[in-house]
Amino acid sequence: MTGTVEALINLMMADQVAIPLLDPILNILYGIPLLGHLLALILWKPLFAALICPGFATLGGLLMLLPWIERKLVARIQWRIGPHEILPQMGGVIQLLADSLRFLFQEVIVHRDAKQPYFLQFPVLSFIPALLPLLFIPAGTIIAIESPYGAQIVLAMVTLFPLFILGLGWASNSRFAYIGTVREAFVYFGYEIALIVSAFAMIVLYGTSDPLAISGMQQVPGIILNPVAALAFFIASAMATSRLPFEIPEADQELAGGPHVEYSGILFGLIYVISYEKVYILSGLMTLLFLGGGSGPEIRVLGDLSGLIWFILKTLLVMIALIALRAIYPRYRLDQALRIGWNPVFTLSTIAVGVSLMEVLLL
Amino acid sequence: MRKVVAPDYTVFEHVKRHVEAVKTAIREAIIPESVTCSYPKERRKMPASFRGYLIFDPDRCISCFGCAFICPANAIRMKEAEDGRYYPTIDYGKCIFCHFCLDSCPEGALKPTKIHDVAYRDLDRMLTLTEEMIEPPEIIREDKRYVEYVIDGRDLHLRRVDGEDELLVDLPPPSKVERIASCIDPESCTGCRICEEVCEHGVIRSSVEEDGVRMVIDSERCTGCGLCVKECSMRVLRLVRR
Amino acid sequence: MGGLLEWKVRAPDKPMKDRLYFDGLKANVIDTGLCSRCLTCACICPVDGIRVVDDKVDFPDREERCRDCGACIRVCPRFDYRPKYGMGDYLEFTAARSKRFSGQDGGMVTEIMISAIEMGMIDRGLFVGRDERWRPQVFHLHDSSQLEVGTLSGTKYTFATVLKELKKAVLLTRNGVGVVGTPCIVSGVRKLQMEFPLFRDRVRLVIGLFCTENFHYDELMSFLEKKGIKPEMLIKTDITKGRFIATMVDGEVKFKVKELEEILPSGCSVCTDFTAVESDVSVGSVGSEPGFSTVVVRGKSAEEVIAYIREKGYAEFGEGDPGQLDFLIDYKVGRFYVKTKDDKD
Amino acid sequence: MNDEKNRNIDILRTGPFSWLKRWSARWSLWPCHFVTSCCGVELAHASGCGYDMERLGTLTMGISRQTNTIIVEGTITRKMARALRIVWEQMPDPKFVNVIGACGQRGGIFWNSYHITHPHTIVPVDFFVPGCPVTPEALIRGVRALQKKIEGEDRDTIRFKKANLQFKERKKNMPPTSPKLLAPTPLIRNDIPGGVGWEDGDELVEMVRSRLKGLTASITVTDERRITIRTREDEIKEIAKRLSEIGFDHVKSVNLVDVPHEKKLILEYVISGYSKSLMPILITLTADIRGKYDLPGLSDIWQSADYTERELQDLFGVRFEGNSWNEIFMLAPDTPQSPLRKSFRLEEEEYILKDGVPLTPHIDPPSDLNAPLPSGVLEEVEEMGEYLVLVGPHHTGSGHMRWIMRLDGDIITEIIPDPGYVHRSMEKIAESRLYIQNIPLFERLCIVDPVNMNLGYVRAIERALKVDVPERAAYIRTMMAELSRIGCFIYDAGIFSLFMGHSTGFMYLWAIREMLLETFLRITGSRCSPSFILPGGVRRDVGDDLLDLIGNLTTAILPRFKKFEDIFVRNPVLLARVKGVGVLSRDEAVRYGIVGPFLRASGVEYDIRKIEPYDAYDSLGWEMITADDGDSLVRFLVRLEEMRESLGIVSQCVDVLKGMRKGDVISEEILGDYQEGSRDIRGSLYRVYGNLVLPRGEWTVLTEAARGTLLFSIMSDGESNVPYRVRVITPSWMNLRGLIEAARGERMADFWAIYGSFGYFPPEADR
Repeated sequence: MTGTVEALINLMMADQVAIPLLDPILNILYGIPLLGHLLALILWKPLFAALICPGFATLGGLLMLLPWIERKLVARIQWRIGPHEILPQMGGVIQLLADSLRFLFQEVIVHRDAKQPYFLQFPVLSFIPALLPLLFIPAGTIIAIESPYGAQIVLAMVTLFPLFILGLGWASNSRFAYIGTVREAFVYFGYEIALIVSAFAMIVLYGTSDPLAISGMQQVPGIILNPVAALAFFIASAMATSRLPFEIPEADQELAGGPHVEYSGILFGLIYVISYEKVYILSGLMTLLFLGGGSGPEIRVLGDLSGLIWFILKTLLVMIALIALRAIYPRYRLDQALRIGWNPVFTLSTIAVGVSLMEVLLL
Repeated sequence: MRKVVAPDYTVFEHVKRHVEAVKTAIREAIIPESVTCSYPKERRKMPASFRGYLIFDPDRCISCFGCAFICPANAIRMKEAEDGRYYPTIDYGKCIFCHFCLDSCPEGALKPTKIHDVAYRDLDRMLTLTEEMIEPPEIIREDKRYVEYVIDGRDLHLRRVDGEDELLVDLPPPSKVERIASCIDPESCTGCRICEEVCEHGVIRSSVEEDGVRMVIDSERCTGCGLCVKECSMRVLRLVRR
Repeated sequence: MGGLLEWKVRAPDKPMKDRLYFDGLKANVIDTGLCSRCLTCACICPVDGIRVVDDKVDFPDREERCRDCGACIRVCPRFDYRPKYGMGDYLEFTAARSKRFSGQDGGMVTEIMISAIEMGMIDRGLFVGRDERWRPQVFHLHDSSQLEVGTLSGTKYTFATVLKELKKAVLLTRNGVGVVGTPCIVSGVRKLQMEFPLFRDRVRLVIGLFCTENFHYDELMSFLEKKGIKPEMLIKTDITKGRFIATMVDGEVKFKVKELEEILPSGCSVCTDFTAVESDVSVGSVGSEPGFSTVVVRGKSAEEVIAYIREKGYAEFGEGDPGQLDFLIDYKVGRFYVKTKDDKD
Repeated sequence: MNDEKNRNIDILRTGPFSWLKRWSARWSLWPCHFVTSCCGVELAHASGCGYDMERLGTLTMGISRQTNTIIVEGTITRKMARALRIVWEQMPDPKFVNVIGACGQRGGIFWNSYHITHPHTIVPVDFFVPGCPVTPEALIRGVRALQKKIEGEDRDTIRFKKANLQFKERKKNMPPTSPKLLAPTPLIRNDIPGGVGWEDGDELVEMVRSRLKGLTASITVTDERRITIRTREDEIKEIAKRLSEIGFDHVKSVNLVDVPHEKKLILEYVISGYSKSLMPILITLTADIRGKYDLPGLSDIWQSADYTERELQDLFGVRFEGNSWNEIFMLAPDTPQSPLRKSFRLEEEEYILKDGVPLTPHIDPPSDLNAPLPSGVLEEVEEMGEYLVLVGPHHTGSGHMRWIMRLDGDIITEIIPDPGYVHRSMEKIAESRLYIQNIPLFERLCIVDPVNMNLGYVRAIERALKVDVPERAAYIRTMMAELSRIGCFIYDAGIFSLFMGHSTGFMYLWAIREMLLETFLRITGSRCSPSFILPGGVRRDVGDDLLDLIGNLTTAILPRFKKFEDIFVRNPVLLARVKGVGVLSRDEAVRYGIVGPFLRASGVEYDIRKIEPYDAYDSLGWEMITADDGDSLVRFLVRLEEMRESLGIVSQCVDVLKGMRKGDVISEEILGDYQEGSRDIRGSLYRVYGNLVLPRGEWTVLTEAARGTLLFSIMSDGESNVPYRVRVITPSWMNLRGLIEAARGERMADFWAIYGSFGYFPPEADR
């Protein structure tokens, strides 16, 4: 028994997140029984990746922050201020906290026609496809599950998202939700292939789909190596995350929110963030594939955290780019989006594969 | 006559327009041209002509009912005061702030203010009685500065000035020609003395004599409110220049 | 545009000291049965308080509202009653039939009024229309097109509140007003005109109707119902040759006029004026061939109108026979003496 | 009601974490997207960039389920009351209601309307914000008050101080009677010869007369370019047919006038033609109908009459033969029957305050929440294998209306409009108010285009009185009307960009609108409801400092507008969305009775400012804008170009006014005895206008409002100081039919591209 624990601890200690800056403090803390063990557990790279970054905690933090960033940024572009008075000193940064607490304390209405169990389950379950891919995305060197097929797995899981949206739209049993769901399904067909093919182009280019390897290989970022793929991937992720101009399933002015039209209270709060979860994952993937993941000038004192910070910064940049689209574009029609998905974007991604092949052959 | 032709973009133009849109957004994100007025902390400076809540000067009022008669929403109704005269009351639950009343008031007894940002919790409280209209009301103010819209030939600028904006407006009484009531057809007068009864100032007086009624209009004190002219069932009265 | 700041209104003598003028009127005219219900008093009343209550003229809330100006007494034609009778003075006695309007007889009341409107002499005529149940309603006629409503012409034999509307008409008019009415109404208008210049100037044409009597609406209707006449089915009523003829959708009912005497209002029984001697022009059916109206032109304004009608050829003129009227004139006068004799008994 | 109100606040005040609940609820008051009436415009301004409610955490969003506040914006009609209750019921607890605008309180200017209700009898209301429309600041004050209430401090934000009135003498006075004068059994005529010299008129009358040979038709020239053809009811159809053959291709208005004392209804069709020679001519085809309520309908000859006939069926309880619509169209199921007949009377005004009680007619809230669908639609839809989507009235993209959409897949097979949610019964109310009192009333037809609405009504009065406007006033009016036109376009374009999902475009335009409203504010004292134009002139002169401001404005909005164009108008996504969508050919546009810039976008050169110029339009240089495509894109672009022309007109007016000597702004004839009001009406408004009486007859005037032809037709009996009947046909009402037809066969999402391109504003249509 003790042996197993000992072995486990050793295993964990061998794969700790190294932070030279905090070493002295950490060393003292390790000495304290229980707390030290707990710390060791948390700082164990796979667990750290799943729980802290890029996993659960970061996701949670971003979900609190991202809508605020979006609202502030869009407000700024729109010549106004955005959330402010709640905490004027910090530009109202806790606005989302108030909103989410309000949702939490609000009544959850399950209307008579809803398919009740599913109606309640799907918003909660939709965290699964959000969290699972995060296990395969490395933040610098920190990754939960190392796999040579990491990139494919992430892609596969990302495409799970629409299923949950279809589920909750179906469970709502409302006309607008239904139309939104159908639109979601259509758009899914529109972007999926392009997304996968453009990612495939990069895998071809790198010759590996191991996330750590991919980020390690990008002395020159992928976006420069294959800008066509980057563009195709970006557009496809805008479609995948239902950002404008492809905010077709939700289409506030047309469908009043589409799949989530019937949700209220905290259930809506959960659905509200799904699209931001998607944004995070796809931005992470984009960072990994095109922006070199956690690579960047290393800050020695931070050790492993250095790569992590670079990764987060780059991801944030991609996310902001995706978010800012809201302020720039109107919305396409469904058929137009599908045409764009199948025609220019798919063509771009195919060309991207060609570009990759050429580069591989030439270099 | 000019014809509009719908544009047709080439691929190159497509890209150019995309870039332009993105460029605009980026430029505005970096140097925003915000026009937001942070009410409650600051309030827009309203011009003196602003049509807000009204205050009332009973000394000027001649009880001519002009405000009540013209009010399109029937928000102004006259209330009988202790002296038997009628003064306006305003139901802000009906008032549409057209200020027709103010423009109808020949004496300038109704005065504008820049008060307009008010919330009531009770509908019945929205009826403002005469007594409450005399002093300017007290409103919750959180503004520490006011914002003035300055529009020059190039753009709109927000000029922020610290301090509270004065909400009362000093409006001089309107220019007017004094008028008095007079009788144009004494023979058709029935001697019913309704004019005496409606005259809020006791200007028209009657004295019953042996063989009839003597009617007198005190021209010095006649305010020219015109109520007698309006009410005379035989239309023998008229307003004339003093 | 000047005006007086001081003026004096002549007040009539008070019939009852320490009481309202209207009380005096009530005691002297209404309660004595002299009142003809012409409603001249209601016309002049400055507070518009006089109205008909239970077939009697009354001012129910006079204690509160009456201004005690005495105008009602000044204008009441029966207050200082000097009965008129006979044919009176006239300029022309003729018979005519309108080519434009079909009335009960010659349609001449309508013709005269419309012609006066067309001439611009007046801009409105006060007519009596009726609703489905034959309740009289005052109608301000401005234009011949309004006649299409169909209920304006024809005799109603019930009291109408024409004069109650007269002041409104006089105040609204731009040119002048024409009035159609029974002899008592004509007398009322004349009294008004005598007392008040407003009416003198603006009532330009007074058309009197030949009248033996008039009935209270409710009494007449219950009487007719006893005779098997339903007001809704009634098309027109007429008195010819001592017979009351009610034409209905499904036939006619006739009975002797005499029978109506049981519901004869007292105000009519003291009236001796059959031909409306004070009017500008009197019109009636007696004194001319069937289908023609008898027209007795008395005033200058009416003369002008008749001349206009002649000029335009709007009416066909025939011969009138003043002699035919004598019977009814005498009948009315005779009734008065019977009545006064009864009173003495 | 009070229980419901307290329950909501109690949820926050009690239980664990109550402070957290209150804190979060306070900073997250999301009003749902439920636009009930004109105050919605100011709600948009409050959330627009000028005030940005989002600063306070108040984000207008989505629908009832996800929000916690209802801001009732003004009038709640009987029809909308149902929606209001449903929305409130759908909203999760705890929820709050603020009512803004006088209409939602004691009814405001519509207090005695037959179609309004009092929101506080339908849902529990937390705060009432007075105004008409309220300013955004007042709206935010309401939100602040609500925040304070959640925090624990529940109070009015105003406190009055009671002063003592000083009394000198005592005398019991009699209150005066109502100022309204109603003529008894008035003469109502619409074919009074105008006695005007109109050269081409005789020729035209002759031509028409020869065409109508053998039919009963009295043809009267009532005014310049106005002809009335009176006929018998059984021949009206034949006459209509013949007239349509000689080029009278559309109906501008259908009207009924109830004349109960003559036991008749006057039926009127105002028709005109879009060929060059017929353009400014209006023919009123009229017949008296007695003793029946089945009227000859002409919608099979002129389709443009269709919806207007349907409306009259509701309002007068009649049936038009040949009209396919058999059920209720505008009104709620429990509205009084045939309210526009004269026998239906509205509550009378009172001028004396009795017992300190506000005057409000008792209005029962609707007994059920049922908003019926046209019968048979459900079955038919099922049979055809289609499905039905009900859009609105509580929907982010519906406006104050319900669209019953029949869809086959993504394709719209048919849209059945369900208007009347903002039907405030203006025409009825106008019949009971003084002429002057109707000025603010009709302004509220369209609060985003108030000056043109005002101008349309005032011009009808002026046409009747035959008064001329002083030159200075004419230029001021033209300038104001064009500013209003710009404001309206900016509004419509903003809503259009919002419909297209582009909130930035909306915000950019709202900044421009904020500038325009500031200008209106400084000129007139009110942001959205100037009531500035009076018969014979304007309320007061516009000073040089204001002229400078307006001059500056014409150039100042351009740079900002350029940014809007860069980000929205020229955005390829927009082009893809609107080009070739909702095409109406010239013929279709004429057939369905479309008006204004939307008609011009289909290639008809028709602008009332050109063909029948009024005020200062013919002395200014500007061009009519047309296009040929007739799709959503050019409908939008035509208006955009028109805005540029309008800017030109405004700056020309400013130049002229600056160079002009200061002078009268109200005509002498109107002022009569009160010439002291010639430069500023203050002090004499009631005395000058209180007793305004129009000559007898019907006066029909066309005005080019921002969205097209605005028709005002005033029927006067010549004696009353209130109109006998006012008929308003607003551009939005006429465009409704075209909108529906344009959307047929397009994709569902295209509906909003079409809707937005038409700038459709339900309050304007519903009247």
